[in-house]
Amino acid sequence: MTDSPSDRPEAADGGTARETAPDAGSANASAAAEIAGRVAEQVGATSWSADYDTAKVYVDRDRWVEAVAAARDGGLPFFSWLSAIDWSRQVEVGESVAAPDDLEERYEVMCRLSSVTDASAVHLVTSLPKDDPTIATLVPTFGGAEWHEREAAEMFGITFEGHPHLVKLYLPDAFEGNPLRKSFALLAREVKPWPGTVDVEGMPGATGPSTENVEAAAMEGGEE
Amino acid sequence: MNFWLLVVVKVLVVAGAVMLPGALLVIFGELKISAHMQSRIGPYFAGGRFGWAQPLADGLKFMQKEDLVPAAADARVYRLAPYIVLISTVAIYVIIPFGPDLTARDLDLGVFFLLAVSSLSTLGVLMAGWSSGNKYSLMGGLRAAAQLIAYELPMVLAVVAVAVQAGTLSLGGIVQAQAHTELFGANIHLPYLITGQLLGFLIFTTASLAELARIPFDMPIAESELTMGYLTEYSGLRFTMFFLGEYAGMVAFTAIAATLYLGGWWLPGLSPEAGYMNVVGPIVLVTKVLLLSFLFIWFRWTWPRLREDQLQTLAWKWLIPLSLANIVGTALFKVIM
Amino acid sequence: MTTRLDPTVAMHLSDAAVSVELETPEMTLNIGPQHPSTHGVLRLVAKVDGERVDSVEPVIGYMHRGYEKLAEVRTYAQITALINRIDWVSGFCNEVPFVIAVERLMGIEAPERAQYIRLILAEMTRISSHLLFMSSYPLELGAPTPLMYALREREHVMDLIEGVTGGRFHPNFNRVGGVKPAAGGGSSTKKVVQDLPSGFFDGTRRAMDRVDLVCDELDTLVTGNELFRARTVGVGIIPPDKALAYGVSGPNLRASGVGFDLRKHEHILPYDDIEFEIPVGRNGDCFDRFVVRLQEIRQATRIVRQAVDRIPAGPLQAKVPRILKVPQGQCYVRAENPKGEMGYFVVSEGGRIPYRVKIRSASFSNLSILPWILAGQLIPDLVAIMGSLDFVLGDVDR
Amino acid sequence: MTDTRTSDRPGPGGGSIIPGIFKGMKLTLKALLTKPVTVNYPLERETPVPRARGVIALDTEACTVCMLCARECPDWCIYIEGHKEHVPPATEGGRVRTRATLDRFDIDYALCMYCGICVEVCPFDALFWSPEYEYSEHDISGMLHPMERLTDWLESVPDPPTLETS
Repeated sequence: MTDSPSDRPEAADGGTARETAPDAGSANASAAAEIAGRVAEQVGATSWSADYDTAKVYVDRDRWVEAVAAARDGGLPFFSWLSAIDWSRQVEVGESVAAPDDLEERYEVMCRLSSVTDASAVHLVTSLPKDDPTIATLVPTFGGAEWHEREAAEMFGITFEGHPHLVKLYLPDAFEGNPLRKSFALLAREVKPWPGTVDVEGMPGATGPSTENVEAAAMEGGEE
Repeated sequence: MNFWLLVVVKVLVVAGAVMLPGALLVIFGELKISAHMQSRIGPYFAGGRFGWAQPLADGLKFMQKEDLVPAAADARVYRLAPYIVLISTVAIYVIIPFGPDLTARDLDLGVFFLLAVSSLSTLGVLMAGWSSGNKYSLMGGLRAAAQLIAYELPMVLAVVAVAVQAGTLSLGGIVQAQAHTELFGANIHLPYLITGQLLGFLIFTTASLAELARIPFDMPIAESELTMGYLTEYSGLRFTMFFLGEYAGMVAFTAIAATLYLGGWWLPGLSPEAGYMNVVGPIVLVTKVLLLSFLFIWFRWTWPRLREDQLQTLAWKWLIPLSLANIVGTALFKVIM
Repeated sequence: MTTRLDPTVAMHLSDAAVSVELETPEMTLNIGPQHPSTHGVLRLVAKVDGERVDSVEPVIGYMHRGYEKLAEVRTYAQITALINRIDWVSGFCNEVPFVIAVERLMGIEAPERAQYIRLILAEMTRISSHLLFMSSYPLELGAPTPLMYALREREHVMDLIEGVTGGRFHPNFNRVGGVKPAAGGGSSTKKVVQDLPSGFFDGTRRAMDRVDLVCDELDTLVTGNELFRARTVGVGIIPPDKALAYGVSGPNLRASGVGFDLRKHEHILPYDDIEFEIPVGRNGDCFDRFVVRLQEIRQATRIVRQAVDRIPAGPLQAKVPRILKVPQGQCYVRAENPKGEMGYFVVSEGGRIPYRVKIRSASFSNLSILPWILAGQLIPDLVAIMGSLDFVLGDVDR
Repeated sequence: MTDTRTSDRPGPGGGSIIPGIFKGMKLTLKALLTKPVTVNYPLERETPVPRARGVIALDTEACTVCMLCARECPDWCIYIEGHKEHVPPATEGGRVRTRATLDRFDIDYALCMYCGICVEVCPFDALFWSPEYEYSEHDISGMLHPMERLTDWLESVPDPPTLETS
């Protein structure tokens, strides 16, 4: 069993589906739950969920490659994508997590496989601790994982062990930092102030023509 | 008159009065015809109506541009290459007969001269490609060389058949021979296209398309692959020379094709000896040249290009055997008739 | 005096002279980032031996704009405006899966009329994207005229898209809960409803007829041309298992004989009400990839005609709170973009902006097969194969 | 799902004796003889559709300096400054009302990505799309349209199109 983060349903025996999206496509949702359950059994997963029609199966980091291979052989041969999420309490720019105190800081690496005969598809998810973001590569399993892993490596600083050519994909070679980490500040948002913070109302006591005008107008109004 | 002075005058007349207007006319034709074939208007403003002055304006623009020589280039060879290409093209014009007496020089070995001189441009292209110091240019130059060599052969063999049928190597003589064709004892005064050289004509046109590096055989310059091949680094006046050479070459090759297969300055029904042919002849020849050029332009704007190996296959496996067969056929034909 | 050699020895000697390997050193050829056939700023570092390509290493990222990071600092409405620039030739199709993902997270469903408008505009976008391919691909093979014919008719489709959305390439017309309901009007100085403008249905039918006609023209001019066939048939074959392993999707996958189309499987737009076929190739070569797209245009005109006939009346927008707050959750929605599977994995932590958006773009995966497929090909075939994959650099780099 | 295998289709040249390459030539010849479709731009112009997003026009009278557009703009390309003015009461002894007045309303079209969010979120109908498109500049600083210029665009705002009845 892996660690069980807050947003993940706890699996008692093989897995239970959390209540899904309120009304939209509940038929799909149950289909997603069915797929998630089936794949979880195939790959020997710790738990699974099917919220919002998105089937997710959680596996251990040690069993990552064999789980992906098992899912592929179990009828999901199409490699859709691989990426990661940085779950972090400290967020430099953008939205913070809803309950930072309950959050276990980690990287989630996920890989989406799908069938090409029906709509079934699944996200295989595994967690990496922040201090040791390494995981085995999927390149021997899926040739297409090469670019996706290179992207995840440069964006999150995750090391894919055994990757044949783990160099930067998008970023220049000299680039430092991992842009999609939550600790990476966005320069564009640093150099320019948000226009929304400027208010029309001048602060009391502040100098400047606009404030004076307002006061002058108030005086005139009072006299009349 | 001094011999050398005469040569200079003749070259200037040929280059200034025949080649340049011919090339400009074909360039304009290409611009306008391609545009309308693609539902476009094409040149519109230059010169007032129809954009007739567009080729001139383009030429003037190119002349004003900087003449760049890349640092990695072999400057002397790089500078010389366009002249070689242009001169080899101008030399072809010398032997084209425009009328019974309108030939700069009616050589007895005209056909031989033609084939010798036209392959000179290969040298210029190879020089350009190699000296540019650019990998794309080098590949373009190599492709051009391979292609020109491959197509020189079917072209020579196709022309040999004409020479066999006409019994002369002089271009003027070939026109006269067409005007006096006899088949099976009957006087059938028709061009060789109809009287026996249809296959030869097809081979010759295909080979000249390849020599001119026009679609479907434009691999040496293939823009989407080699970014204009051996022309990549050229700019300004030197690029203009290549450009002009290309179209002058097109006029030259169509004129040769017209002379060899379509009766040149002569038309069925006209007397090849009459004096008025010196006036009518050039008009007839130019019309034939324009019709053939239109055909070339039409091909270019309809077809995609072939691949280098497919081109070689076409040349060595199809055109050369066919042209050999054509010679044998012509020889038999000649004996029988 | 000449020495006479035994004939067999002489033969062996001449054989040996011929079979000496011609040592040609490998040349590194940089194709791109500025090259006519790379559709933008893609660079291929090719090791070539004469005309033969030994290996290719694509270098991407010249167009990387970091959409996934940008999405983390933008509200959902702002992201919609941004993401139609990912694959800029099929802008509308990029918006659809994203807004549907947000709708699912919020538990909203768009009204039927809005869904039909989405479907019509998505198919029109598919037509325009494929027509662009129809134009650029023959150009790469040296035929410049199909370009003009395809673009000529594409113009009519673009005009229709612009008439509805106000944008030709970047419609920004999808809203969470439907399509753009109203915007600043004219001199009336009132917000006006952004429903389909009058004349849209007739104009659409006319445009579809013209598109069908140009498909016939392209069939004659391109697929029927022996030279085109010589360049494409049997060139650049992608076997189905390789295609799946590399995540190649869309027409490229279908050309390899895998008849998988998300329009039939993902019920995010009302495709179930509409009859259409999925063109599938057999060989997975460049020719099949071209023909599959050509046939898809014909199917798309068929879809648009049916959708125009049965579009219901009704509102354009479901009830949506004025300030868009998306409840906590993670949702992945994918749709059949003209280039392949386009998907968004939206992770919300309950605010006005998402916690993370993973963008799965089709061209990225489609292009990742390049090193495998280009090894051992000729340079002209390299151009032919690359063009046949129909990628957009913005969609590769995001 | 119907499986239309593509490679088995005979080409247009397949059924007849004329090779496909010549059929294509017939097509280009036909185009040569028909009228071109080009709109000769500086001489002829197409009328943009009424909804075309060309340039944003501003109605300063309607603007209340609420800053919504500037806040919602994904590119932060709208610069607004304003102050409050106290308007004398309309009737004797009435309340003094305050009114927000614009000092500055600039849109930097070098940054703008023409998404139209500002026009959409404006609660007072002060922003409009005009289909005008000819405002390119030699210098990038010219792309910053000040308030006066934005107001001038107001004239070119067309009436909205009539809607399809279905």
